[in-house]
Amino acid sequence: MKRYSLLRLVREGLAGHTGWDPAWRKATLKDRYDAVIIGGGGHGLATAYYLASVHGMTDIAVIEKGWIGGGNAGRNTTIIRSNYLNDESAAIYDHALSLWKTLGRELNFNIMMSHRGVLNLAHDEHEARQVKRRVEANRLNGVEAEWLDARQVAEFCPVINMSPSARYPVIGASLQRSGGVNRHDAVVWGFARAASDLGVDIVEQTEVTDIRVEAGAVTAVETSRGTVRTPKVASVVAGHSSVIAGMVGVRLPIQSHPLQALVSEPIKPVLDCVVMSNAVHAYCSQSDKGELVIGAGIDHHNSYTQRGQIGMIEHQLGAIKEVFPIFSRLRMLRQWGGIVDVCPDASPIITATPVKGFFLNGGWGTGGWKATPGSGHAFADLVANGEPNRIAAPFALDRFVSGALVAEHGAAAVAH
Amino acid sequence: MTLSDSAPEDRSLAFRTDGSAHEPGDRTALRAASRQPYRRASGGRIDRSKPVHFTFDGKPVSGYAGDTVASALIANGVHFVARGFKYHRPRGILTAGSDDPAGLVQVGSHDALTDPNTRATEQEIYPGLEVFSQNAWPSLAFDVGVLNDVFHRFLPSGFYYKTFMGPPGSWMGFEKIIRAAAGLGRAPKAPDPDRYEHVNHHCEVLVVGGGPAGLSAALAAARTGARVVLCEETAELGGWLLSADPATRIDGLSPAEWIAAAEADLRAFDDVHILTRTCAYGYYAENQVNLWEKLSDHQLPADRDPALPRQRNWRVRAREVVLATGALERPLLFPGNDRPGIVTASAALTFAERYGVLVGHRIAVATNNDAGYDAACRLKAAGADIVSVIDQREAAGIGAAERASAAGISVRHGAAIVSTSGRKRIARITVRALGADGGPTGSPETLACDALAVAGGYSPNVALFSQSRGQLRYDEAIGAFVPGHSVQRERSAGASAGTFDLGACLAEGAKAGLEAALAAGFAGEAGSAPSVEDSALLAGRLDPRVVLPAARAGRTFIDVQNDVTVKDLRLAVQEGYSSVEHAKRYTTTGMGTDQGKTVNINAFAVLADKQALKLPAVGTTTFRQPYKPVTFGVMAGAHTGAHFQPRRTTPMHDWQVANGAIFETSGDWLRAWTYPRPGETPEEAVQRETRAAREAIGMLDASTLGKIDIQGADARTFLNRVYTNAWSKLAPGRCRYGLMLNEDGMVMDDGVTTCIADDHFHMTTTTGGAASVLAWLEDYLQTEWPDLDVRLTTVTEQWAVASLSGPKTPELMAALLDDLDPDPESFPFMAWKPAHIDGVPVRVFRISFTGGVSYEINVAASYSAWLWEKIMAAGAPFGITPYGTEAMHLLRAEAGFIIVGQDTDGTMTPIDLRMDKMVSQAKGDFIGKRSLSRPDTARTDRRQLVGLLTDDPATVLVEGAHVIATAEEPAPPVPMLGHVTSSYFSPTLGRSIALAVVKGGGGRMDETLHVTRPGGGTPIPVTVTEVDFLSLKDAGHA
Amino acid sequence: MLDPRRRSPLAHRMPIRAASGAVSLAEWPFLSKLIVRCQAGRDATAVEAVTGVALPTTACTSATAGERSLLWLGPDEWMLVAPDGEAAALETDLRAALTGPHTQVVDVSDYYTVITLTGARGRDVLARLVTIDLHPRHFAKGRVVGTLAGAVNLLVWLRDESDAAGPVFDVIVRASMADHVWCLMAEAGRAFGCPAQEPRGGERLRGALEDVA
Amino acid sequence: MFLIPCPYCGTRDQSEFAYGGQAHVARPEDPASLSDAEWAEFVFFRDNPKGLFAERWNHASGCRRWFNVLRSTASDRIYAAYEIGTPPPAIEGDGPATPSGEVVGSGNDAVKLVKTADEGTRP
Repeated sequence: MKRYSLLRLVREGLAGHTGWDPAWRKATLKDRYDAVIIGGGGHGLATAYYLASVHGMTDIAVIEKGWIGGGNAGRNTTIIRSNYLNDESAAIYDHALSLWKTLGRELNFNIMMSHRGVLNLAHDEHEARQVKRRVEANRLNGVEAEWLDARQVAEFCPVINMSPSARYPVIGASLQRSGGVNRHDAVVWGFARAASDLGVDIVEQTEVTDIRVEAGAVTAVETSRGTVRTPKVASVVAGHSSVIAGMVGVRLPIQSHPLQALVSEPIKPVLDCVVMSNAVHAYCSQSDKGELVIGAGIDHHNSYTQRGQIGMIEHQLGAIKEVFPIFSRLRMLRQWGGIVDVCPDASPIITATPVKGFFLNGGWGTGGWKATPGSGHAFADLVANGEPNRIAAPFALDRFVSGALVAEHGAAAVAH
Repeated sequence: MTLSDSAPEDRSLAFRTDGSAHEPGDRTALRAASRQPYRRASGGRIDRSKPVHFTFDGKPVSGYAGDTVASALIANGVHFVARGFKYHRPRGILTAGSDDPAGLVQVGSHDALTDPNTRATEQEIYPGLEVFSQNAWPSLAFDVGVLNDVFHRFLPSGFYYKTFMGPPGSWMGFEKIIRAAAGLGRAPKAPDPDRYEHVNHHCEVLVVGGGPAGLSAALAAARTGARVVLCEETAELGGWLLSADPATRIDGLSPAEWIAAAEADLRAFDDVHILTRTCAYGYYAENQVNLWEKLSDHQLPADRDPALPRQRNWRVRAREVVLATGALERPLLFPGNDRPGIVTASAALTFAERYGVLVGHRIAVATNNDAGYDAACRLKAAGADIVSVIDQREAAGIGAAERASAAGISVRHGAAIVSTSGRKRIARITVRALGADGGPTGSPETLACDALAVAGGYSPNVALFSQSRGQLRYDEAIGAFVPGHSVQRERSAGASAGTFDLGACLAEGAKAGLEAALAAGFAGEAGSAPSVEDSALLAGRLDPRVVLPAARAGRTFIDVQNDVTVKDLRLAVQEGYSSVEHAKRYTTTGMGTDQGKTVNINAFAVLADKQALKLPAVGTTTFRQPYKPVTFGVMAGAHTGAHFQPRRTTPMHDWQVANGAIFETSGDWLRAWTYPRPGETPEEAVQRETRAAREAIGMLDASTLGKIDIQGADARTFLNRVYTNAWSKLAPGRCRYGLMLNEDGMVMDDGVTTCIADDHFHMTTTTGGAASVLAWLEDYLQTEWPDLDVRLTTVTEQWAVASLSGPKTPELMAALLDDLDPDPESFPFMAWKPAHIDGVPVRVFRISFTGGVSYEINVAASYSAWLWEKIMAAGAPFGITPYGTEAMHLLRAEAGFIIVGQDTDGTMTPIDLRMDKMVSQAKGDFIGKRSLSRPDTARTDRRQLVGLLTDDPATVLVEGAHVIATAEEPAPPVPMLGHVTSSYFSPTLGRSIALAVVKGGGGRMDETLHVTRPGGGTPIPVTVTEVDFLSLKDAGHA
Repeated sequence: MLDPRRRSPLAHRMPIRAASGAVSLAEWPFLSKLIVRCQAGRDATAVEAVTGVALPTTACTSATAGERSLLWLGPDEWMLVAPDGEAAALETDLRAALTGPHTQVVDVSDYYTVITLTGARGRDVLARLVTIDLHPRHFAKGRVVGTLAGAVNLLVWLRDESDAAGPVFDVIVRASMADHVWCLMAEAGRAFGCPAQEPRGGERLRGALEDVA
Repeated sequence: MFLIPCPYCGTRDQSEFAYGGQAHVARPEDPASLSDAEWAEFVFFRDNPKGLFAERWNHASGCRRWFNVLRSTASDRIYAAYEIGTPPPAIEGDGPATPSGEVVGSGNDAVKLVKTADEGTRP
């Protein structure tokens, strides 16, 4: 891999940029691999990268039905934070946050990790109590977080509507200063480039149509480009988790719901942090390009349509206008829908299954992006060793039978 | 400094305007009008009797009513209005409509009333309008950002992915610079005072587009009696007809006459809505099409009707939709194709015919089809000199060259532009002949011009069709996508369907309109096709070569808003970002505020060219809503500010406000939190209110509790199934507390249910749970147990509730009640009785949430404000004190009662709450019971509810603080045993009390644990106790 | 005879009549309202015997006799509206008359109030609130529909319509939501001359910024 | 927002309805007799097909009745609405041709061209 650097940029600039190579190889699908990862999103590519870089498994393929990063990776609002309530969640999300901090350098790809701070607003005493509990839990878990009262919120983010007569007045917020946003495409491409460089085959425009199981173990995947023999299949397909798991007869407690998002036209910097509000169902940040990136609530019904839907968006913009009254005259530039895979306890599933060699990572709901490197790191460990490590273990599928749920409704109630 | 980009004769243009000088005959106005050097002597839809003065970057500009900012500036010789996003190169007006990519300006200077990124081609002018350039500093003419252009070779697409990778957090430093340079206009600084609204509208036929096809469709549909909506994005109906050759005749009428006649016909129908300045921005599921109507953005603020909203969001449900959205002309790709003064040929015609403005006096025309000839001839007829027609084809279509020759226009066949010059406006083009491979041959020839019209072929405007999820088809002949298979009930007509001939557009529109009405169940017959005399030249045979070799080499722009060049796209392919979506995201092509309307096809062509593929193999991107950017305000509609969400208030609200209450929100409700007296802090008030409820009488407004009337013979069976405890033996007249679990075994609500009769119960729920509990109960009743003879009806607000508590309450009750002896002996705890107060029927419940002597009076809500005041008056001798929710929380905590949602968080079972007695083992199954025996749920070391007493009675723990085992905080991660759920200073006990959930808490009685301090510090030692602090006190333990 | 001790949810609002005359709003307070749950086939006669009104069995329709009306709410659910003061007797009589299973009679007179919307532009006002098709071909006299306005469930009843008076809509809404809906309706009527109505507000709220200082 | 045909009130905007998930999942008659896994299946596990799905909706703003709907989750097209307690009508929906529901290799939602025979071939 030819490294990216300022020097190289200058040199290539003088040479007419003829020396840049493809970021990742356009691999041809082989007929066998040590492991096949289904899904070329952030989590899938991270899994491949860590399998190759940490576990030395390089004879692996990432099979993507469309173009890499075209699913939820390319549709999310890139909020990064780790201020989750439960110990189990804090462990995986904070692991991810620590990886995010150095990921750009590690991948030699600027993922534009901007630790600009994430505010979670509290609008009434009930919320404030929950937020304070979470902030304290975070502190004791070594997760950076703090409580801001109303005046501190107003100072930290002056564009928030702090009027005491607002329908949902802001009475405080949690702040995670190390939280922030990054550039989703860069993460996808950076992982792809680094994984490809380590020998991972990234095969796009290829759809898995079936998975072959013999004597209770995975033996091959059938794809639109032919059969691929492999002893290990790792499904990392977010909204389509149930579809892939269904191929090997594994049932999941996952439901796939539509989630809407939008961006505004680009404007000069006006919002310097990420703001999230459960009560009014708003969350918003401003991209480096200047667009306000806004996520809407999740629809309750199941759907795979990825259709831009309007009712949720109208409601959402009402909420945004409530929190940020000065945004009213700005304009929505694009809206889109994604499919989120939601678990009953609002926590993900990282698991081995009764089918030997079939592993699944999914159920991240609306909060998967922030976990990308941590999820890939822990899942790679599971795929390589067959046993979950400390971070992955609490997220196994059997928790729904034992009742050991990791309830994160409070932290994840708002989409992000 | 001159306003004009190029015309030296305009150097003296400088006058003051106050926005009022628009009266005809006004001398200033006349002088100003005379200074529009590019204004045609006559023609256009503008009103020459109404000069309009506005400012651009503070400099006065004159136009006429009917002008847009773009047409008025061009009339004054100004094309250069903006700077590009990345390289800050000068940007002009490319098209005359909403597809214009880069002519973006900031409108208005008021803190609250400024609109960034407004398209100059769409903003109509009015007197006093203030327009500013944006994304340039210190000024449009001298912008330091242009340094980016100087160093452009080091700033290819995606350069930022390849550098700035310093140590953690270092991106933040670079980011600051990049962010400041990015963005376009500025957000307002103050809240928007304007109003917006939504209108839900149903119709049989929605016609999108007021051009010839749309007008024909609307007429045909309207004649059947169907409800029709016709929406047109611009200020008036007519579409391309407003730009057509005035010599055109339709049924003998000029275009303007025909449009007027069609509009008059349409307005004669009752059920036809004509909406101008209205853009169909989103085509959603089930034929919902949203329209964005701008009512006043074109008006002088003083002229705006305050009764009307600024903008409307029409949510149209149409049985059938006719898309007559026209076509968009593509620019050509050649080096230096981004200079101001370069406009599409169709835009040049629109400026000439619709606005009476010439885009230049010496116009060159570059084309790859016959439409360029049409434009050249008509622009010449309109008064411009035509420098030359440069046709990249070897030969024009039949008649095209002849017509040009007859008009005295020189034509260069088989030639293309290889470079341009002109700093703020195009001044020269260099042309070379094309060789067999399309590469330049022969000697360069430089031609002077002050404008360049480019004709790259028409793309049907298929955005809405694509949003409807229709499938596109690539049409080789026109080099663009056309509507293919429909998914929703819509049809395209006219240019948006790839039909460009006027007669055919009219016929296709009429056919589509009639078919739509028939499909919606209306009857009608086709009218006769109009006779059309039209000499316009259509595109003819289009040159399929979009990317000539010269365009690959030089600085040829694909996207002039985001500053993406052909080289950038080729580099993207080289680096493997070859799929359309990757290339688009890597280079940002087509992702500007113009949604890539004029960009996308050319971009696909570049990708195909680089990969030696045919264009359709590259594919197209998704056309996402909205068609063009729509204000947040109009999307939010009227549900904003005070109207955002309902604030539910009880009948006692006005009294509470008058008596100094501070409120807290509880779901949608506002509840009085405490009633501080003058000079009293809220905390002091809570202590006083609590003491009153313990020592005298306190009164709480408990009206917000959910209430459900349950009737039916199987009501007891039903209660047995939904509550954890047993209900079979509850006698009429008695009340019982119940816990509800979800199927996961976790506590989800609680409340008291009263037996009114064997087949009639009155259930209460928490305030927040009222709606969800009823829905949940109905779900089970309707879908699992439909045979149960049980019916549920919410009565939450039928009954207002005054909860009276304290030792003197029986005395007060005796004074109040007409016909009931309240003596606790004869009217025991957990009983209820009907009674009257001053003849008004009430229900009195002997239930308590304080642990003290309590009575709850339920009264029909309309009497409750009166009753509340009556009780206050009657209670005054007893020291009655109204108390709010905080004192209520404190009182119940003293008694060890839980609050669902505060002491529980969806992960607590009744066992965890140590309310085992509430779980009936005898009665059989109930919702959630099975989950209690799951291995993890049955663990005995789960978090359990306990009381905590601090060693120091004055220390009040912080709610949300965590319980740990050690006297010092170890290094993270600190093992947490649980957390404090409720914490108060109890005036009754004279010390602090707290409830907490603690791992294995039930087995830890009298154990010393520690509670963390927020932010750190030495933890606070506490002793684990039972939760009923009043009993502890009585027993001398606290 | 109005009992002065009673107060209706919109007592603080004066009726609105737009200058154009095209829209008027007024609260119709203290109307007796009862929820009646029964089986139409079995119980229609009994209901009619008590109320004098034939039970409407077609979805989203109403029936009126004298000053009483029965509004279809669902396949086994109706709202009986009657003059003030009749609720208690009707509740007793209906409960006595409906003896079969799956029946319920509940007085909800004070739970809901009625906002009467009159004037030629009534449909236009409602179109700004609810998504249902209000065109006379689809929403004729007597129609009653449970629907949603923003976050609020309400009943829209076209009680009467004539060429002279235009449509007379009754919007039946929860008492605690009435002020919100009243103001939204007035806001929707602004284009037709309604004055702005500021929703209740301005209370001191716990924890809001002014209290921090 | 799609439109939902309430069997009682007629077709209304989706915003008037509340969702109830998979239909025809009966609550076990005797939960105590079930294994933990069988009970978990009832509490947490539901079908999640891409394609035809029988599901429950409640007309929350209208008649408050629950009913069943047969809808394709791949297209949101509704094929039937029917009362609780009745079996789903036998309908073959527009089930996706491939597991993901798009043309093989089409690339998620991005490409919606009707593919022609010669697509992708070099000129």
